[in-house]
Amino acid sequence: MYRIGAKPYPTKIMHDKLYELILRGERLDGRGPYQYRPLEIKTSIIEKTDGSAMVNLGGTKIIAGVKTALGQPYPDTPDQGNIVVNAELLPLASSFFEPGPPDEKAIELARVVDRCIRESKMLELDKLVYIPGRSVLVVYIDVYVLDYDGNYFDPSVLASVAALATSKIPLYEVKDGEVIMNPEIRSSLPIRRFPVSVTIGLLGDKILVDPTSLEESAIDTSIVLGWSDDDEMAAIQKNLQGLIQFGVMDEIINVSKEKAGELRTRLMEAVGRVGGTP
Amino acid sequence: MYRIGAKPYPTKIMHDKLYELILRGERLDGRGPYQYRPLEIKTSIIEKTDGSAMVNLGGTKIIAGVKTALGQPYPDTPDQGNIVVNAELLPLASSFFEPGPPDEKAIELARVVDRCIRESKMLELDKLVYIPGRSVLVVYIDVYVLDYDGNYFDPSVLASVAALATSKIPLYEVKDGEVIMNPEIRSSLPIRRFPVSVTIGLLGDKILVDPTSLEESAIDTSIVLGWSDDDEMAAIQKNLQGLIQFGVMDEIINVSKEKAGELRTRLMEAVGRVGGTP
Amino acid sequence: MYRIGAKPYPTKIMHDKLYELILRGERLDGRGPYQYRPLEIKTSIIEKTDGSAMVNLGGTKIIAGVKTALGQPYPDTPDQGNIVVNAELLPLASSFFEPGPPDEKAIELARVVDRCIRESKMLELDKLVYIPGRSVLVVYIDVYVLDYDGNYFDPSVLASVAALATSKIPLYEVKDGEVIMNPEIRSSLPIRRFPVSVTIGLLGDKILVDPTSLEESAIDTSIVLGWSDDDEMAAIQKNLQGLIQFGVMDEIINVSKEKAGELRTRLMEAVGRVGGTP
Amino acid sequence: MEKTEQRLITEDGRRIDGRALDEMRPVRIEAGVLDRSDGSAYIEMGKTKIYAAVYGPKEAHPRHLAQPHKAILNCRYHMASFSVEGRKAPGMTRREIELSKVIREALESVVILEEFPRSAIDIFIEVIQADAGTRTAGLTAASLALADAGIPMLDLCAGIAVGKVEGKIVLDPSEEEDKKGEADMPVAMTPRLGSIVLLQLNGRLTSAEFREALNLAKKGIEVLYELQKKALSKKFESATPLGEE
Amino acid sequence: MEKTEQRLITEDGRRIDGRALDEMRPVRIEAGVLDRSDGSAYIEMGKTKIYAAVYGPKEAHPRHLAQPHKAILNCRYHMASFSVEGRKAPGMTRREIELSKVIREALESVVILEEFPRSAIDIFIEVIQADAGTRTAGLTAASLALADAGIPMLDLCAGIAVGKVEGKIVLDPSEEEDKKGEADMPVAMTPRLGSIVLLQLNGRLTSAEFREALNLAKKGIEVLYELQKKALSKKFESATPLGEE
Amino acid sequence: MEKTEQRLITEDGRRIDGRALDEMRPVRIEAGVLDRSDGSAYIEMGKTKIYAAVYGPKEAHPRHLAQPHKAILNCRYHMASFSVEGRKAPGMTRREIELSKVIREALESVVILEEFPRSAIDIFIEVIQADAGTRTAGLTAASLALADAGIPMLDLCAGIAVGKVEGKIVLDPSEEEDKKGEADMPVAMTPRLGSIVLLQLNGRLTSAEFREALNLAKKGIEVLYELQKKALSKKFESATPLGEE
Repeated sequence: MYRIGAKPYPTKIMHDKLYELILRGERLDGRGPYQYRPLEIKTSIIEKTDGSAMVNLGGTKIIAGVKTALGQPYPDTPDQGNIVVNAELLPLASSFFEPGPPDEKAIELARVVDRCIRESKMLELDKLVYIPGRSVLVVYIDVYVLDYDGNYFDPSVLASVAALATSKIPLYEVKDGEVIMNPEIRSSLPIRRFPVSVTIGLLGDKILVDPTSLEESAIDTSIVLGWSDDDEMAAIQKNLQGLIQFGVMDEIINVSKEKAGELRTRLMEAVGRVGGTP
Repeated sequence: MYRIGAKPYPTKIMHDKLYELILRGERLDGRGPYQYRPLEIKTSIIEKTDGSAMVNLGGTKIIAGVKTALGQPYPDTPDQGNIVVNAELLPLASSFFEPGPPDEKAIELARVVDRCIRESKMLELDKLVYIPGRSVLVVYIDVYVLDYDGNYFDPSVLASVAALATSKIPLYEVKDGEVIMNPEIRSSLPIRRFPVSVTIGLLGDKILVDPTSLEESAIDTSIVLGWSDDDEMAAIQKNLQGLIQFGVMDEIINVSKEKAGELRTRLMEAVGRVGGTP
Repeated sequence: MYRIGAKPYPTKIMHDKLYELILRGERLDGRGPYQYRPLEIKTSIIEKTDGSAMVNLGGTKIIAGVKTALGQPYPDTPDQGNIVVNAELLPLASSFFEPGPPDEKAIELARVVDRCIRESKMLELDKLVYIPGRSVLVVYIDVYVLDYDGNYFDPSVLASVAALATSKIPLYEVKDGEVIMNPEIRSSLPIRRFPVSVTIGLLGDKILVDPTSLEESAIDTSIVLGWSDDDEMAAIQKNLQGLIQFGVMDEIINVSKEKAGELRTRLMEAVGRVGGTP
Repeated sequence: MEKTEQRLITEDGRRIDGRALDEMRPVRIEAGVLDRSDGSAYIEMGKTKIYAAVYGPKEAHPRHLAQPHKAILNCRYHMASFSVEGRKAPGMTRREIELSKVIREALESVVILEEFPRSAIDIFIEVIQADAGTRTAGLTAASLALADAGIPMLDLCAGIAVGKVEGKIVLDPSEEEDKKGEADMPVAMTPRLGSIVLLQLNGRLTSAEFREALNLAKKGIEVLYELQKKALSKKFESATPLGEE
Repeated sequence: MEKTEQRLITEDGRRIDGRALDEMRPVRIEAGVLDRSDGSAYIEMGKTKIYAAVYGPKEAHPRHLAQPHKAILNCRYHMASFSVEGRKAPGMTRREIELSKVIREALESVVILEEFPRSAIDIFIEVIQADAGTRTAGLTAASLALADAGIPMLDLCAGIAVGKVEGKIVLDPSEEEDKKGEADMPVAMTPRLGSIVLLQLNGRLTSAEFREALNLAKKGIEVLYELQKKALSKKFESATPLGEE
Repeated sequence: MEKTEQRLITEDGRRIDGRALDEMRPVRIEAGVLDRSDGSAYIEMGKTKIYAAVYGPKEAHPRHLAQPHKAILNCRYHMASFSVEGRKAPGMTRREIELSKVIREALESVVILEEFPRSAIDIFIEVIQADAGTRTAGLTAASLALADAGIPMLDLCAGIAVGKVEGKIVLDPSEEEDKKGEADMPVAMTPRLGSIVLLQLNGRLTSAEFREALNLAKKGIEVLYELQKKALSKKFESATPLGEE
């Protein structure tokens, strides 16, 4: 019943126009090549979650919610809690998204968010074990794209991390070999790091960060870089067709590293972790 | 491979024709506005069920079967048995029904039948508990539409209720904390009420009960009312597009109440519950 | 996205051509009517399976793999291990196969392979029980068609039987009511018979064994016969539209019996069971 | 725990339900039982109870499935959830998908598809109670429903299962005989042409037993064929508008 | 284990959350909240929080679904996994499918579909927090989103639930009242025409109670209708390009 | 319970399987191995074994998917149930869906799609044994299958993973190194253009380590590229009808 997601706009003319601008250090919406759109992070917006956040990045709006429940650990990690990330590109958000089970783009988004969180070792999963091999905490992170103007990766990571960082989970205690939940006593999740991702579009050897939907239709390709820390990447995903010139990778790393630092500062403010504040 | 269920006939001419007739108290098939088509209820037709019934209402033929099994109660009703209703609009029944998993119409039918049974408190679900919180009776009701000439709601409710009312379930006994089934000793389900539903079509402010398939294609809208008892409704479902004038609701209630009484009499006869006979 | 599997070639001209040839005892590829294409059976090709085999029959290439795991027996066979057969017609193998869940042809293939193995009583399933009613061996057989030039039944049965016959399963021991696996000690599956199947195409009253894809598009119909032993059938499946003349069945039985013997000889060689060699 | 197995065939060659080895269960066949469809039929063989309905010929949909020189046949064999011991989950099982295929292929063998290019004919078989022999009974009903719909065919076709039970070949096995027996072989034929349109075997038979079983099936099919023809005549004789049957 | 059941309605006729019987929860309604869609709206009723977006009219797809004389309406009512107590599995439940249908039918009653032959209008309702009354609140938001998209309608429509709690008819039941109460009746109307577009009942009501409930719903709907109109005005007054709201 | 962890890299800088840090596993690459497809290839890297087949260019289906100025590429990366430790359930996992996407996007970067407007090219990758590095090996085989099918490309492309294991950057990690190591980074390039077509990272790397890893991958890819070209030559040299190979 719905259109299949081809690229939304004819690209050749727009591509040349964009490239011309970028040579002068400019973009269609007036930003510089390395500049993010206005960012807003609100937390604790859904009372029925353990943690939640809404992120507006320009015209892209993401909501993430965290729920936790007791569950069994995976056989190969009996002494770790589980993370389950699900993402949906809601048809509300764009005429290019269709209703139905998550398609390859939604699955990719969920798996990139998952990798940023998991590989950065953001959560101390070994602290979420109540009975090793039998009973651990399962942390569900559900990400919904509500309005889409390009770059759903970075605000989805921000929303997920902000939701996790502000989550309050119930107390679980082991009594006579059974795990008992006490919903009255709540505490934060054990958090070690604050990963962020930086999405970079490429026009030949030129970089532009945080591409809009219009820019996405015209760029040659793009790449998402997840930074777990000041000088450590945890995830990379080249994610559109197109070539990346080998020699541009250095600049990509340097720019994304710097931008990651800026985003992390904004994130820490939003979750109230500035200067050691809890 | 199959046509999508749009309305089967052009409607404007038929609508005007029907309205003209109804102003004179007439209908295409010679019935009066408040008159049901010929009704036939046969029970105990499928030996492998615990209870079954076939209902013919004019050209609409419904078969319902009841199976029971041990199961776990829902967490929020640890001291009640479960009811599970499934309905299928078989492609045998009409060129407008398609093979495949239940579509929105079949799901609506199942849920309306479920509501009539559940909300009327027809079954004494608290008597179907063997070990509270752990082991209860699950009552499966499967409804199939075999031939469709309009109004599948009312005969589906009749067939389901007749099947339940004539069901013979095995004896379950608790021994050493285990529930043991004795298939030799069989008894009736604990039944408290006999709900029926009445489907009413609307042409402007005019009412016609039990619309045929042809009438359904021409009426403005329709509404199903489930009556649990002489003066108590248990379910309502407005179920086609179209407006119901606020002022007509009184007549809808009055007519459906009277018709419900008639149907219940027929139902009680069919299940052998007339005048206290078991 | 993919073509639906109609017959690949126009058939009438080819049908007449084939029939003319077969009257002279000839076929398009130079074979006689009762002659199989070149057959190659290789075993133990996938190290991560318990047993595996690749079979090339002319231009048809099949791979089968066996995995085993502990599981629960079916309620009606508490004292037998389980067999689970799955088959996929990979889209690599032919432009007439589509990606997606197994369609009716793949399901039929799996069920015919299953019947040959199960009904021939090839495996001594009663020796695969560790705790009756609770813990038995589940034998998974996965069959993939990698390249398809007609007749996927016979090489699929050959590959499955060869994979089973060369499987090495771990030792399971019952200790204190628990089943413990010892992956170091491995032994063969308990095998009683070596079933094979013979596929026969029919052109009127003429027989041609092992039809190619081109022949399949022109023949009147076809039939698969599974032989469990020298004079015992275990499975039959007529499997294309078309009539089989009643009087031809005798010849079908006789030819398939002889061909089954030939195939079994080749199979026994391939699995190293010639003249009592283990 | 010792089992005293009940014998399925008594010493005087009778079966548990009293039938002779070559005797089928009581059969009831009717045509024209569902009003909306273009053709329909109902069959009972013992406790096996099945409806079949035919829609078409009609435009094939979606278009790219249409065949330029003939009609396509669609067939769905389906069992009601309550038709079996226990409760079958809704949705098509692998068994139902396979049986839909073999029944469709059997019917494709007799329907003259070339008469309706670019069309589709839909056949729906609904088993409301399953007590052995459902695929052949379903096919028998479907063939009758096609005739009731006026679809041109080479001939009617009918089917029945034969089994091997305690070493004996028996006609129309009951569910118990099917489960405990050594073999079950569903067969369907077009009696007038004397040709086989469906043939399957589950279980072990020697070639001699196979021949005996096939001949026994043929005899049963001829009986069903007469009942089909009788049902058709009855339908067309009583060709008054269907009323309060 | 003895339960001292908490009463849901106090002796002075107040509800647990302090509301009067005929008082609805705090409501917030906004139009034009999502930029990509052709029309959108947001509603909060207590803790129930819902977005709605409209796309279209656009070409109906696939083609054979297109209607020659009117547009088709598609509607998806969906709940976010985290919107409820516990976690709802992703994917549409049977409840969501039914509610999508009744909401679509309600909206089909007021959208002038004949204006856009061969077209489709898609309506998406996303419940991000569910705390009773989601179908009627979702419909209220969807109707506003349609108006925001400039789709011609007979009128806006709005909905609210009424319940029976401890024998009393109450407006806009909370989740607790819904669960423990005797009846829940969602109603939606087009206030200007005074007609009902959605009506359901779960639970038991006498005919007298039904009449009382329906009148109470009508009063609530009129309040929501005014809020809808206010939201639309506000949207169109501030018709500057959407910026850094 | 104390674990005496086995070291993955010995003191003399060798890996468990004896390889040097910058040494890939034994590789075998063949073109034209499946007769029905328009192009095909087989690759082994250690115990990783993969077939790839290409069908097309052919008419895009259904029609509305066709692009007026170029071909569409479809790609399915799939693992056989028996290809892994344990048994993978049939059907596509989320991982397989993601990898199908990144491999397709990599190949879209080099296939000259504009040559075949309104067409579709299907690429099927079947992993029959998975022992690390399957996405890059699958891409390497798929690229070769495209060339074997005569589909015009900017260049062949090839891929290999690099990993970080006990602090060292290693080429072509084994399954054990992948599981226990600190990072796994699959890379694919078109060697002639010197451009990256696929790049992913799982696990933690500093920017200096990333640079080292990327350069190591480039060296491995150049070796694979030579093997691809050799396989193509061999195929076309032996361009006699495929017989009893």
